[in-house]
Parts: sequence; structure tokens; C-alpha cells
Amino acid sequence: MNTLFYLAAAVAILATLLVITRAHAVHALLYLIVSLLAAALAFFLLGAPFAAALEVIVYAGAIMVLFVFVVMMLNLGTHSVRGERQWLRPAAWVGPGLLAAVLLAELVYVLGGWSAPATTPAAIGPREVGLALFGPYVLAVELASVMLLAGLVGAYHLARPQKEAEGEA
Amino acid sequence: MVTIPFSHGLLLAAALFLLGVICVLTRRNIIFMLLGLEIMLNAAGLAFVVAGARWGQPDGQIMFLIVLAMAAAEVSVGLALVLEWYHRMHSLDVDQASRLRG
Amino acid sequence: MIQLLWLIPALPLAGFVILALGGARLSRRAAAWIGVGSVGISALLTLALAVAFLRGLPAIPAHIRQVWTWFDVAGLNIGVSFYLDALALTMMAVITGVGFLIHLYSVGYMAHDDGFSRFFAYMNLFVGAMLILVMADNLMLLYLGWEGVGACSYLLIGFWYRDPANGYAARKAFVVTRVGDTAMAVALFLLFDRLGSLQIQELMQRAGAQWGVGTILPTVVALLLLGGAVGKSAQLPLQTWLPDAMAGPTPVSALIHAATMVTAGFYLIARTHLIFELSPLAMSIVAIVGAATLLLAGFSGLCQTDIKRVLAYSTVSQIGYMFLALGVGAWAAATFHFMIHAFFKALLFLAAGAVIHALSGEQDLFKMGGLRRELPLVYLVFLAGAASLSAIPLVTAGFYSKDMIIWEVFASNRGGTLLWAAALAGALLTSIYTFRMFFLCFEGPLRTPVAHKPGWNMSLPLAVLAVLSLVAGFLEIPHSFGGGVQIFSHFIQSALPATQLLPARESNEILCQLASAAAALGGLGLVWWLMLRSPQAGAALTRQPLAMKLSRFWLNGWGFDWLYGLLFERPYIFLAQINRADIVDGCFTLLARFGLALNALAGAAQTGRVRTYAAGLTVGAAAIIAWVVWL
Amino acid sequence: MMLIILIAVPLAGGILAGILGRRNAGAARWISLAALLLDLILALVWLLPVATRPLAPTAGPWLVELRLPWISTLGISFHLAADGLSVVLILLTLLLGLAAVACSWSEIHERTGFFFFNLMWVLAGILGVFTALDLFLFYFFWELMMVPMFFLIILWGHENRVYAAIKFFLFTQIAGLLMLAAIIGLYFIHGQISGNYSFDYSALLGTPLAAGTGMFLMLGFFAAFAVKLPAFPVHVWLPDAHTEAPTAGSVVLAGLLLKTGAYGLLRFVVPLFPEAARAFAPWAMALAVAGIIYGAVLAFSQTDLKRLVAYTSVSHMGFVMLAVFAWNEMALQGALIQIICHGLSTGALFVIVGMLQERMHTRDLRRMGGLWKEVPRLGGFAMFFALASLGLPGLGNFVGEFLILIGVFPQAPLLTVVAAGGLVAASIYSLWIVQQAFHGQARETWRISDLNGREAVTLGVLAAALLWLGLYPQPVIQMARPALAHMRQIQVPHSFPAPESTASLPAAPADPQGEMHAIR
Repeated sequence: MNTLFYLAAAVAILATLLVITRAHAVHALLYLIVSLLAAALAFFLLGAPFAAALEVIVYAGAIMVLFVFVVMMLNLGTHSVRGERQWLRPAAWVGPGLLAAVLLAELVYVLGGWSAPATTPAAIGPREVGLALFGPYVLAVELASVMLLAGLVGAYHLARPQKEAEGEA
Repeated sequence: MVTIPFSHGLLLAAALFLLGVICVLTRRNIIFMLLGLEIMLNAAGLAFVVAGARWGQPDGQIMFLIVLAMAAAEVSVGLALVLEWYHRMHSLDVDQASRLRG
Repeated sequence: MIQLLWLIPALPLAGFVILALGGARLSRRAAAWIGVGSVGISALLTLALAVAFLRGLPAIPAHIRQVWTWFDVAGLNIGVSFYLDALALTMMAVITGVGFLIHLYSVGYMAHDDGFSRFFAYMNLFVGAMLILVMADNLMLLYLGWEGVGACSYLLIGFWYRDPANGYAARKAFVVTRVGDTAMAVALFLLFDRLGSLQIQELMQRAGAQWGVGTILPTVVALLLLGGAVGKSAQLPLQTWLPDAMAGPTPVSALIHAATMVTAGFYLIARTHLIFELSPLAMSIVAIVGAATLLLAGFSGLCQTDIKRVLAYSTVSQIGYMFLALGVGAWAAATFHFMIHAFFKALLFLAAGAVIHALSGEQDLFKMGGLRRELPLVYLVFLAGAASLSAIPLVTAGFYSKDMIIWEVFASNRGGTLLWAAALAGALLTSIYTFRMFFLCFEGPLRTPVAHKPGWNMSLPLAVLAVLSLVAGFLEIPHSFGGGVQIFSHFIQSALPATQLLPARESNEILCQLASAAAALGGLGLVWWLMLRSPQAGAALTRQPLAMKLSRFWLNGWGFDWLYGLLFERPYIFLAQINRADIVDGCFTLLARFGLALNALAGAAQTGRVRTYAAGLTVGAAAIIAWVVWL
Repeated sequence: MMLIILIAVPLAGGILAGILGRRNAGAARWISLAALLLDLILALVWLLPVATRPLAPTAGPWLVELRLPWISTLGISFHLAADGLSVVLILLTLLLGLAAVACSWSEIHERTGFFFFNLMWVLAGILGVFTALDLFLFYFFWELMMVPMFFLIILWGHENRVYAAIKFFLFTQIAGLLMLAAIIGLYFIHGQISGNYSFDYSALLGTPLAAGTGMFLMLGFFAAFAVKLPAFPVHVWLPDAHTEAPTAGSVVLAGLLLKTGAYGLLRFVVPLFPEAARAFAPWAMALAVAGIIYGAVLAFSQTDLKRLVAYTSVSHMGFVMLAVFAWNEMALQGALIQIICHGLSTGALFVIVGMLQERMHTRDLRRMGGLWKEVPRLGGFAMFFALASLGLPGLGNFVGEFLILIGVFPQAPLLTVVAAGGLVAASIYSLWIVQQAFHGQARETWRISDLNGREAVTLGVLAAALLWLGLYPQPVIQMARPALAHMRQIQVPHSFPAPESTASLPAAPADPQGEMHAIR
């Protein structure tokens, strides 16, 4: 089982690496889905089946599809891929890479390095999550719903056709 | 059920998060920047789940749910903005959007 | 009668108000009636008052009448109240009497001027202010009159405002006298601080009681007061404004810059004579200032080409005599000379005005000449005035007053031979420049045609003043002339003390008189010889290089204008100009610039690129983690 | 109640003028004029009899007083009161307010209603400042008068108005915030010592303060008032604000706003911090004298007539500051007279500049000259006010300056002598105005009309007031005497304990007697 977790972790990291290096948006999206599925497996292994399910349904399902739609609507041709290649010169990776390395080193140091006592996490099913969600966290649910409503309204407002109000912004 | 050190889960989250950071910092295409953000959000959610598993409490998963909802809202608004912006600029280059330069 | 004291200054002031408010709506006739009439009634009132006052003498030497309380703050109670004694009465008589004659003369002189009613408004205001000055019971009210006459002098010098030179002369007069006035104001502060009053008689009493002779305080106060006096009376070192003040209309020069205002300095010192007597040093300085000024102005008078400037320098010089007399404690002689000087100097100015009027505004002596036959009346009265100014013995009033000063300078316990010699030299100079002017003006060929002859309203004042300049001297005839007549000094001694004479010198009076007579006649003879008898000798003298250099130097008033321009005027203007934009403002602007620079710096960080901001966030996160972990 | 109505009338008049002025500009003018006239009449009818009545020696300083609870939890009350000093200043405010309305009659064409709204609110704020006795309320009015003034400058000003308005706002606002900090500091210190947290003036009087603290708090107040006054190094906002403001704005600025600074020094700085003020006095007096000379020299060099007059304000108000820190009766009376007369004479000079600008569309002295021939009446008035400004005896300014100098002399003879030198400089710039504008040769041909009836009445009233104050200032002196005497007494009975023992003192302020007076 432990091997499975480390395997999933390796897949997730590898897929993510591929996501950030692709020039074609659709390729990147597909790798991201792989990465998310790996993460979902990790969730399951950590005793969070509900979260794993949501990861697959919402993240890999809904959100990524949204991305796909948008990429389709933008109708990015080969010229955008060529532009993408131009932007992705090796020099562009040096700075962010170094920065990330420094941060990673710090985090590793903070988290106490590689060797630490192993523990077995307790499994927490959908029932407990549901009870907590509509018990003490009901306010957070309300907040999330308001946020989603705002997202809905905002997305609608931004994306509606507005020929007449071209100069507004 | 696995038996691994708690920190390993968190290290995975950190690694994913930093890959997201690299994506945001490196890519000029706004779609890829959004993807980077998604990666980071997902990593944060992973960290919450790991922490929740460590203490055997549902709170971690609840925070993951909140992050999820936020990611959904963010993506919907963000992508709408991308569409609108692309209509105006005919480009996805985020560096062209620098009108706020001081 | 004494109750009506307040009416005397009030009438000319009322005249001013009517003329100022009426402005151009009044006809010339009405303006003239109001202007001349108000001063005339004042003069009549003064006459009546004099009779009443003389009747009260010697029992009541002074009257005080309060009109209202000006202000009353913290022990400083200043009333608008008037003080009448022999000194004030003499001044009032001269101001209203001579003032009335000059007003009358002005009706003719200014007849064709645009600003006719404005002229009379200013003149009336001046007479009112001058009366307040001499009648003031306290130094505060005196100061009001003092500055008031200064303002009128400013307004009238600049009366013909379209010429910027006139404006400059007017401002110069005001500012230079203001320097003196400020010294006087400081004297007032000091007096009130130490003696707790500004009421003149009270001050004199307290000063005598509290301050010892020769201590520092009375000297300081006296010198500050002297500062005011030299400003107003155009004495050294503030004499520079008076010759320029001749830019005003000639009646103004006669009234303000000869007869009345410029003698305010003399009046101030006479009024506060007790303080001066407490300080022998200040007295000596007054005498020295007077002697120096009379010589300096005498030399300058020798070289002037403008008839009014000759008279201006002679005024400065004659007031120098008054100061000299004050400095040696010859109070009565100074007052007497003030009165006689007012007569003959007003006469000379008015006669000069008649000449200028006749020649359509020509003031250059070298363009005059031969007017004896053209303007016989003016010739006669000018001769009377010139004789009186030169102190031609026995027949002129000027002789009696000036001789009194010269003698008392010699004989007073504060006087001295050196001062006496200066006075005598001054008499010689006076005679020379006076008759030089007279001969240039009236003898020789006619150089400019005569355009106007003076009318009755100009001739009458001339005649009256000419008579006064000749006969007024008989009020005071020296002892040596068979006992003499001392009407004036007896009268004035109710207000001012008698001169302290050294007994050892009293026997020399007749010799001294012979000397001054010789100086006057010698000067006349010298001029007559150089100009009329053998003009070649005169011309040869003026062609000497040294003479030409000196003449240019004296023409410009010994270079005082140049010096003050260098020391005060130009540095002030320079400082003001260089700082026009306000250096302090610059400092604050610098502060603002600094803020802007910071803004630019911070603004440079705002690249507008999302990725840069994200990088910033990341670096910040790394830094914060590092800080938390390792520090 | 009277005081509230006095403040409310211009507020209401301003609102009414603002509303009706949108339709009809004339209505706004007439309403403003009527409101101010009404206010003036009310003030004369209500306040003057009270102020001229002889006071019983045991009575407190306040002739009229009103105290309503406002925010009681913080110790803030709506406390208005007037003593003789306030009454004089209220009358001055209303008189100059009328002059300001009269001189903007034909000058303002745009947004007339809003203009008069702002003008009236500035005046109301000033009235409030002169009567507020609660420090919080005082600060409220202090800000109330500033914001409309800002609008007056920025909306109806001349060429460089935005710069000037922002400069004005920055200077006064920063200084005002320093004062607010000092007010709050005083509030807490007083509250800690006495247990009674209150913003009330009479309660705060006599708060024992350690020397250093007192100095800091005093400087906070001093900063606000010195900027408003304006004192020497912080005067720089004034020339710009004056130059750019519309005529009415300049009149109100010079005539009234600056006076609030002087009033603040009189009412707050010295009474609240007697020890600190005494320690600071030599510096303040030196600054004052520097301002007198500096302002006068700079005035002479200006070519913009309005700027010139603005710098004369710096010079004249230096005298007031000199007097306040001398703090004896003579100097204070002089300061009051100077405050009034400077308001009248400088206000009138600004009105004259405004009239010239309205006719000639320039304020440049280099383009004027020889105007006397065209506008003799205006020239006559200009001459009159220039002479007043240089301190000619017989006009009010002289009385003020003379009393100040004679009062200051015993305390600082040398400074007095230097300040007296300012009189010479004053004569230089004043006569320069007349020479450059009205005398001399005309540099350009101007065809302009002389004063009309409204303008002549405006200037005539101001001139008459100056003449009256110059010849018979006694009523004003009489009216202010008890007020000044009370203010001067405030500091006398306090002998401050040594700083180290202050902390252990029990609550009571040092003078229960004075306290009782103040509250009644």
C-alpha cells in the first residue's frame, strides 16, 4: 500500500512537470487530469474517500472540462503553439526554478526532513464529513455558496456579448 | 490504508505547489497561468487532507471542499475574463496587460 | 474762548472731509471757498484765542482741554486733548496765519490745475494734522499729527502723480521721515515703560523727578526723539529727502517744506526740552547736528541751479540754526527764528512760485534773469525776503532772530566758540547763496518771456508776508540796542526757560553783532562784486577745476543720496528681488520634490506585470519563512 | 440658544442659496445677503447689549453660554459660549462676510448657488470656531471652515487654482491633525489625572502637565494656529491661496480665516499651557518678528498685486503673534485691534484688487499705472487703505500696532525695535502699491469704469469702520477687557508643582474657583 502512495505521488509530480512544460494547452490539460487523478488516489490512500471522489468529479471532471471548452472557444491554432515555444526559452525557467528550489529547501527543513515517524491515518468517510459540514461548518457552506453565486454572476456578466458597451472599461 | 510519515504527504503537497508556482512565474500564456493556479490550489487542498488524516478529523476534508468551491468560482470568473480579454487584445500574452504600470 | 480750542484743528479737517467726499462734484469756486475759508476761520479763531490767552498770562500759563478719550488700556490713558501754551500758540499762529495766506495764494497758483479740489483737500488735511501736532497734550496725539503731516507731505509732493519722479520723491520723503518716526516711536515706548505716561507735562515732571542729569536713560530717550526730529526737519543725517520734495507744487513747498512741517522737529525738541536738559550729551549732539547741517546745506545751496532747490537747502540750513539754538539751550531764540523763518521763507517760496508761474513752470535759475522790470512787485518782495534770509542788519526781521541765535550760541553756558564760528560761517554762506539766486533771477538780461502776471490773490499774501519779514523782528530787539525790547521772549518764557548766559561773555554782545552783520554784508558784497561788478572774475572762479569738482559734489548734496543708495536702497531692493519667489517656499517645494522622487521610486516597482508581482510574492514568502525559521 | 441660531442662520442660508441658486443665480446672492444681514442684526440685538453691560466682578467670563450633551460617553458636549473677545470677532465675521458677498455679486457667474453655499458654510464654520468651547466641537468647526474654503479656491479660483488649493489644504490639514493629536493627548492626560474624561475647555484648563509633555502638546496646538496665522516659516501656502482664490475667498481668508489662528493662540495655546507657552515665548516672538520683516520685504518685490497684499498679511499677523506671546493686557488689546483692523484693511485691499481684476483681467502691477485718472474714487480708496496698512495714525491699524509694540517693549525691547523697523518696510510696500497701480504714467491704455454704488458702499463701510477704530477704539477695548482679564488670570493662580510630583497629585485642577466660574 505504501508503494502505491509513493507511486501515485511520483505520477502526480511527473504529470505536473509535463503540464507546466507543454506548449499545447490541450496536452497540458490532459496531463493535469492525470495529475489530479493521481492526487485523488493519494486522497483515497490517506483515508479520505469522499475527497478523492470529489477530486475526480469536480476537479478532473467539471473544472478541467471548463478549461477545455475555453481552449476550444479561443480556437488557438498552431501559431499560438509556435509563440508558446518562443516564450519557453530555457532562460525563462532559471529564475522561477531557483526560487522554487529555495522555497522547497526551506519547506523540507521546516517539515523536518525525510525521515520522520510513520503513522497510520484514520479513515474518515463521507458520513463524518457531512455531519461536520452541516454542523459546525454550516457558515462556511453558506459562504462557499455565496462565493459560487458571485462567481456565477461575475462569469455571466463578463462573458455576455457587449458590443454596445465596448468603451465602458 | 498507508503507513507513511505525515511529512511525506506534506512534502508532496509542497512539491506540487512549487511546480504550480514555477508555472505561474514562467508562462506568459494566461491559460497556463490559470492552470498553474489550479495546481497550487490542488496542492493546498492536498495539504489540508493530509493534515486532516493526521489528526483523524473531518476538518481537513471540509477545508478541501471549501478550496474546491473557491477553485470552481475562481476558474469560472477567470476564464470569463480570459475570453473577454482575448476578444479585446487578440492575444493571451499576460505581459501585454500592464496598464497598471506606475 | 478757550473752550473753542478744538474748533481750530476741526475746521480744516471738516474742510478736508467735505472736499474729499465732494470730489469733482464741487465747483472750483466752492472748493476754493471751503479750502481757504476753513483755514481763514481757524486763523481768526487763533487770533481771538491769542487775545484770551494773553489776558490770562502770567497767571495761567497753559490750558488743557480734553475732547474725548482716544483709548484707555492698562494704565495708558490717551485722550484727544489739546494743550495750549505760549509755544503752541506761536506755532498755531504761524500755521493758521501763514497757512491762510498760502491757501489764498494757491487759489491763483493752482487755478488751472485738474486736481484743484484734491489739492485743497490735502492742504486742509495738512493744516488740521499740523495743528493737532502742535496742540497735542500727549506724545501719542502728537505722533498722530506727526505722521499725519508726513502723509500729507507725501500726498502733496506726489500731487502731480503722472511723473514717476514725483512719486519717487514723495515716497522718499515719506520713507526717510518714517525712519526717524520709528526712532521716535521707540522713544515713546521707552518713556511709557519707564515713566508710565505719555502725557507730556506729566512726563516732564516725572523725568525731572526720577532721572538724574547726565544718566543714560534721558540720553537714550533724547537721542531717539532727536532721531524723529532730524527726520521731520531734514537735518543730518536724514536731510536727503527735502531737496527732492520740491517736486510738489510751490505753495506746498512754502507751507509744508518751509514754514511749518519741517519745523516740527524743532517743536518736538522744544516741547520735550526738559528731557534734553537732563542730558548734556544729547544737547551737544543737537547743537552739533544743527551746526553741521547748516554748513553742509549752505555749501549745497551755493551750487544749485533750480530756484526751489536753493530755497530747499536754505530751509535745511535755517532749521540747522534752530537746532543749533536748541542745542545750546537758547529756546526763545530758536522759537523766534522759527517764526521769522516761517514768514520770510514762505515769502521766498511764494515769490519764487510767482516767478515760476510767470515763466510757465521754468525753475532753472540760468534761464531766468532780468525780471526786475517785468515783475516789480515780485522783485520787491523777493528782495525783502532775501534780505531777511541773509539777515541784513537793522532793517530785516531775519537779522534780529538770527543774531539772537548767533549771540546766544556764543554766550550760552552750553555754547562755544567753535559752534559760534560755524554759525557765523553759515551766515556768510546764507548771504552768498541768497543773493546769487536773487541776482540770477532778477538782474541781467531777460532769458524767458513772462507769460502770467500774479493776480490779487497771489499778490496780497506776498505783500503781507513781505511786511512781516521786515517788521516782525522788532518784537525782539537786543539789549545792546539801548536796553531793547523783549516782547517775544517774555511771552515765550511762560513755556520755555530762559537761556543760561555766561556772565563773562555778556559784555561782548555788540562785538558779536558786528561780526554777524559783517558776515551778512560781506557775503552780499562778495556776490555783488563777483556777479555784477566784474562777472569775469566770477566766471574765472567757477572754471577752476577744484571749484568745478566741489560744485558738482555740493550740487548733489555731498553725495548722501549716492551713499544711502549704496548702503540701504540698493541692498534692500536686491534682497527683495532675489527672494521674490520666497526661499522658504522653495524649501517646502524641495520637500514636495522629495516626495515625488519617492513616488517615482515606488512607481518603478509597479511594472504592471502580473508575473513580476507573483515573483515578488514568492520571494516575500521565502523571505518570511526564512525569517521565521532562522531568526 | 442665541449662539446656535447665529451659526444656524448662515448654514440654512447657504443650503437655501445652494438649492435655489441652481435655477436662479440672483436668488442665491439675495438670500446670502439677507441671511448675513439677519445674522448681523441678531448679533447686534442679542450680543451687543450683553457685551456692553458692565459685568459684576464675581461673574464668570462668559456672557452667553450654551451647553448640550452630545456624545456623553466620551465627555464631548455641544458647548458654545461667547465672551467679549468672541463677540467682537463674531461682529467682524459678519461684517466681512457681507463684504465678501457684496464683492462676489458680479464676479461669480458659474455655479453661483454652490459658491454661496460654500461661502456661507465657511462663515458658519468661523462663527463656530469663535464660540466653541469644547475642544472636540472646536476641531469640528475648524474642519468645517476649511473644506468649503478648499472648494472656493479650487472651483472659482484663478489660473493656478488647483496647486494653490491643494497646498492650502495640505498645510492646514497636516497642522490641524497635529492639533487633533494634541487635543486627544490632553484629553487622556487630563482624564488620567482627574478621572473625568472631558473635552471641555473649562475642565481642561489648568491640567497640570510635566514640562516636556506640556511643551509637546502646546506645540501641537501652536502648529495648527501658526500655520493658519500664518507665522514665518509656514506662511508659504498663504500667497498662493490668496492669489488664486476668488475675491470673496481672499477676503474671507485674510479677514477671517487667519484670525482663527490668532484666536486659537489667544484662547487655547497660552491659557491651556501657560508654562510651556512662557518657555516658548522667546522663540515664538522671534519668529513673529522674522515674519514681520520677511513678509514686508517680500511684499515689496512682488509683481502680482494680490500676492503683494498676501505677503503684507504675513507681516501684519506677525504683530499679533508677537503680542500674544507677550501676554500682557496692553499687547493683547493691541492684538485684538490689529486682528480687526487687519481684517478690514487687507480685506478691503483684496476687494480693490478684485475690482481691478474684474475690470482689467489682470493683477500684474507691471501692466497698471496711472489708473488714478480713470478711476479716481477707486484710487482714493486704495490710497486710504494703503495708508491704513502702513499704520497711519488715526486709522485702526496704528492703534493695534502701537499698543502691541508698547506692550511688548518692556518684555523684549530689542525685538520691539526690530519689529518697529517693520513699520518702515510697511511704508515702502504700501506706497509702492499706490505708485505702481494708480500713479505714474499709464503703461497701457485702459478704459475702465469707476466704482458703482454697491462697490462704493462696500468700501465706504470698511473705511468708516477703520476710521472709527482709529479714532475711538474704546468701545472695543472696553468690550474685550473683561474677557482678556479672565484669560490672563487663568494662569496666575496656578503654581505648578514640580514635574516629578505631578503624577501623584489628586484629581482636582489647581483652581476650583476659576473652574466654577468657567462652568457657570
